[in-house]
Amino acid sequence: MGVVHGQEMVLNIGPQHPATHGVLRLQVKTDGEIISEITPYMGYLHRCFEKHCENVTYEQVIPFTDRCDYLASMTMNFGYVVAMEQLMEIKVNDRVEYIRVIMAELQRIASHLLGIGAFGLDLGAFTPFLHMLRDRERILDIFEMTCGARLLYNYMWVGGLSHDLPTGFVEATLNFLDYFEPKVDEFENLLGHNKIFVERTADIGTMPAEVAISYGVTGPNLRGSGVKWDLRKDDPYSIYDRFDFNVPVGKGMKGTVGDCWDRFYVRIQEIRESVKIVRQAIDQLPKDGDVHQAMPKKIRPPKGSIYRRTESPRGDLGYYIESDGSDTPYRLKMRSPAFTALSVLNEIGAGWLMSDVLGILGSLDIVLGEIDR
Amino acid sequence: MTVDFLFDFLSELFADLVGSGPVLIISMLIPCLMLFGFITIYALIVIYAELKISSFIQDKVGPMGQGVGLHAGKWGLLQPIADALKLLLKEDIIPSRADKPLFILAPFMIFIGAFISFVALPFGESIIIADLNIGLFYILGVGSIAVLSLILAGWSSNNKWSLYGGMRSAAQIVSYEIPAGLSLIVVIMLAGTLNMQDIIRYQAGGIFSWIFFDNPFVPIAFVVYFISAIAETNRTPFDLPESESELVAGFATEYSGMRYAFFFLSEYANMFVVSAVAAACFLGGWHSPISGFMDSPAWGVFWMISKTFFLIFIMIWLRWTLPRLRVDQLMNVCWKVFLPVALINIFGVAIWTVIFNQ
Amino acid sequence: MKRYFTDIFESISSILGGMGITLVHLFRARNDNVTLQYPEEKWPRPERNIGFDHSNYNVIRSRLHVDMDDCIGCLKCERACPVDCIKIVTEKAPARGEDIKAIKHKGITAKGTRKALVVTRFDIDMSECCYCNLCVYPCPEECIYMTGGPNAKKHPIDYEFSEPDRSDLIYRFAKKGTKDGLEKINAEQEVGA
Amino acid sequence: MNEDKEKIISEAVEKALQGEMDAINNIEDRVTRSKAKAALVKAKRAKAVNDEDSIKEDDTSESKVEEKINFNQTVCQKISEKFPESIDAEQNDDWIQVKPENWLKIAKWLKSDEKLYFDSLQCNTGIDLGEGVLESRYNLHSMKHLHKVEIRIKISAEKPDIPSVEQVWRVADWFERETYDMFGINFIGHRDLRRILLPDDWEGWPLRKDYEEQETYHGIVVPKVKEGWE
Repeated sequence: MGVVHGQEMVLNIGPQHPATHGVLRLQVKTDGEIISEITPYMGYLHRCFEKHCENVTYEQVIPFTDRCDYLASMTMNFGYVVAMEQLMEIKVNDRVEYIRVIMAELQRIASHLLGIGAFGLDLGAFTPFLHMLRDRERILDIFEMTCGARLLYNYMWVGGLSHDLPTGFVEATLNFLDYFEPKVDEFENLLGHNKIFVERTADIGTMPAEVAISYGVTGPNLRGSGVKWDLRKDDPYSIYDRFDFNVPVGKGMKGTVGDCWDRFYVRIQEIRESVKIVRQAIDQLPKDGDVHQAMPKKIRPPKGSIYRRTESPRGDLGYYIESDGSDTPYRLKMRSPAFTALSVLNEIGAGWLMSDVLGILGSLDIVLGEIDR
Repeated sequence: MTVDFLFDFLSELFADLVGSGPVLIISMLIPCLMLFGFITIYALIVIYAELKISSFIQDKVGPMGQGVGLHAGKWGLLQPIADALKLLLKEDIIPSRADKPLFILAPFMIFIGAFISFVALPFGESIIIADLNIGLFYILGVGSIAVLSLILAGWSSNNKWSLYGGMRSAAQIVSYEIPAGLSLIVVIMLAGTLNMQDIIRYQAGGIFSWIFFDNPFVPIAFVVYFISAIAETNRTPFDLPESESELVAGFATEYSGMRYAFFFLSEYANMFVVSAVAAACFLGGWHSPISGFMDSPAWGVFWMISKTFFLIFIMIWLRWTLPRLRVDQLMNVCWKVFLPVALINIFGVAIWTVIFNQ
Repeated sequence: MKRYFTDIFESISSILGGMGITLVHLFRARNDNVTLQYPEEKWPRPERNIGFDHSNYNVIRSRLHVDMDDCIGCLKCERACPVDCIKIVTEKAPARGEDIKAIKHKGITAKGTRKALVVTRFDIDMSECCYCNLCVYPCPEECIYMTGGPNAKKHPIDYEFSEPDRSDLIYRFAKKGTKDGLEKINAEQEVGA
Repeated sequence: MNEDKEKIISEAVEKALQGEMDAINNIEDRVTRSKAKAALVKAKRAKAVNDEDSIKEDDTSESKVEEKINFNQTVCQKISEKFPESIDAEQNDDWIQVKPENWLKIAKWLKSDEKLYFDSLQCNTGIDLGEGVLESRYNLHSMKHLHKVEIRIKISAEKPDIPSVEQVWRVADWFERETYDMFGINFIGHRDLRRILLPDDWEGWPLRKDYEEQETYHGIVVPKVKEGWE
């Protein structure tokens, strides 16, 4: 921390703190309320994901990818599975692709709901958090219906899915979407346009576009700064090119481009886009097609390496898989979007007040499981 | 129920037996014990109300007494009692490096601050413990003891978070007393006295004779008073001293068990005091809205309590809707918005009464 | 100066708007409610507000259960488990496919395969199990499964199996006394032969 | 007031499209400059999209793979002309093997060169290739031209030194700290090189193939002990 001036106080926003979204220690130099320097300390939730992956076979890696970003584990599976299928040149049939897109987009809605809710909670608004959890509960019911689990699914396998959709899935999802659509506008009015919320988030923690790109920030945080970069459109994978949805970008409606409010509003619009995608995917869902059809009996990818990125709710989720021909990965590196989002905290957070720094941390929407792996 | 009424009554019975000293003590002790009983019952009711209202607002159902064996009673009615018992039985930890005497003193001081301001609250025609002729001034003066105890709690627990909480609460409560006081001056200008009972008697007659409807400036004064009263009791959107998501629990971080219960209890007691003052000064105290209907002294208590509970409901309702203000915005709102509005209000009421010389 | 008044007006209108929304929720708390009154309403969720019947789940995640009569000791589930929480020890059966009354060993499984091995130890450490369901797929006899859901007929759902002591969470499915019973039989055979 | 701001932005973007970037850089007000930058990125992408449409007639998949290969070769030739003997092993189509010596200069050039403009380092992976050879792989990507390349640097395990590119891409700061934490590759010139995920006083580099975990850490037994199981 270097030398501490007379009136400055070193404060540990410690591993056990209500606003750190997990186990993260922010060592902070404050002078009264104004925070001059933030040094994040991580590693409290390090479970040696990459070392584990070197000792388990390719099918057994999937439950581990679930546990990295436990709020969006469907998209974590999706990223790993897309990377593996590109490495092994497997082509899955359309039904599997559509089910995967439906599941990934529902998971994006659920993860954004919790991200926005926790952001509101950091600023003191309790009720929106619980309203959003109530709607997230409905999405978890839909996941539970298909793969039995509510948080860590192990549903998408290399070459297909573990289970086909149960009867009544399409009606349940359509009921949910019809019920959910008006609720998003309610969130926007209850939280988004509330003057105190705007006062607490507009013009705070602004992240200019070059800083975001140079710090490798991706996802809603980058789009909040005005850069139109969404992997589903710019580096398309799976069948995202069959759906028309637009990529919301921060326009600085309530302050400058790239402030906390923009990141919040980009996430709200992304929820609406995901709802549109799920609707289109459901009515184009092919009835026939076996979900186990393209699954190899024994997964032995050819020797070689691949780096594949997919769009997780927090940004570019990259898998670097190096295989040496055997059935266990030689090296598996997961590029975590929240890891780079946290690295920008000191750059955009220094100089603000204590309550703002926690607001900025909330607006970056980080998950410590993914950062510490 | 004033102290002197009780004193005369008792001195007739026992005058010959014992000197007038003990009788005076007894006649003071009995209302205080009754007051203490009232506060505990009120606290249980308002904790239950906050529990249920917040759950319904958040689309939850709150404790419903499900489960076997010892549970929270039908519709969760036993939950407040369970909370109180838990706080009583919980171990009282005093941090080793804390400033022990101050640490122990702080919760009592905040409770005393809240408790003694009940004395001047008018509950009914003659139901008031001490009918002081400077009632309103006394309540405002006593209300500021809470500031001292919050700073004391913040400083003595020797913890950075509570230091933050203590400093923030000092700045907040002291600066919000000014707009509260200024907006009460409007009431004093109209009623002409500081005595709480006379202020209420001034508002006799139906709903339109209340001070609230006296002239167009008073509703603004009511809103300013009500919001700064919320700030004084550290309720959202001004609950910065013990904001959960930033300062862990602000000044109350190191407190547990019975001491924490005192902070909790005094926050609710303060809430009752400020809404009772608002009800008495602006909403006609124990007068019923329709002059003839249910206006007897007994019913007066009902009107007074129901108006106060209505204002408490609004405070609870606000708490579960709004996010929290930042410290500098808090100060900004107080000094740049409430103060000018309160001053203009006084000016406006003065001109209005001169022109229409009621 | 204008901004000062717009600020005040905006804050009043947005606060009143927000309070309006919460008031509506205050009186309609029941119908959007998702909380589960635990002991009365148990998971899997009653179809109160999701609109599907949980008996037509096609998979469920709860405690693992093994029907020992069908287990042929092929160790496929032990290899499939990512966290190695299954431990199986098998012995060669004296005669292929015959029942052995002494240790209640059934020779033929429900699917009609004749067993060549006697499973003397089949332990699953439920405190380590990560509920990923990977062990259920490779089993040829479908004897290892998660209780409830689609296989509720075989075994009702059971997820309330918490224990004060961690080692009590190790479920031993092998029948009592198989190990020493088998040794006694082998010993008799040597004596006999 | 913001009509003329729109005007400044639009003609700055026109000038920048013809290639001279300082039209945007000399807008002094920070907000309009970042808006201009965003508009430029959008304009570039729009231009890039309609370029692709023009060449979309031939089937994309086949041309994409072959276009990726010769793109790799072009980048490799550019590097070898600029920095004579920095290309390490033989040339192949997936990645570019670079010698560690002047990697920092190559990185700066890759970022600043107009046609390449690799402005974002996507991912840095450390890997232990066995027999004491470590490798650090960089996946670079250009937000402007939407092309990407993978650069690998081989080093020996005894002297694992690679110049740090932390000044070039700020994201490399934490990526390199993690690779150091897991593989022990020390990045020369890194301003704050210490362990990021593991406790600071942890011995050994976990992801190396020859790593055995230490017995106790501050008195806590590290390997897993489970009674009643074996």
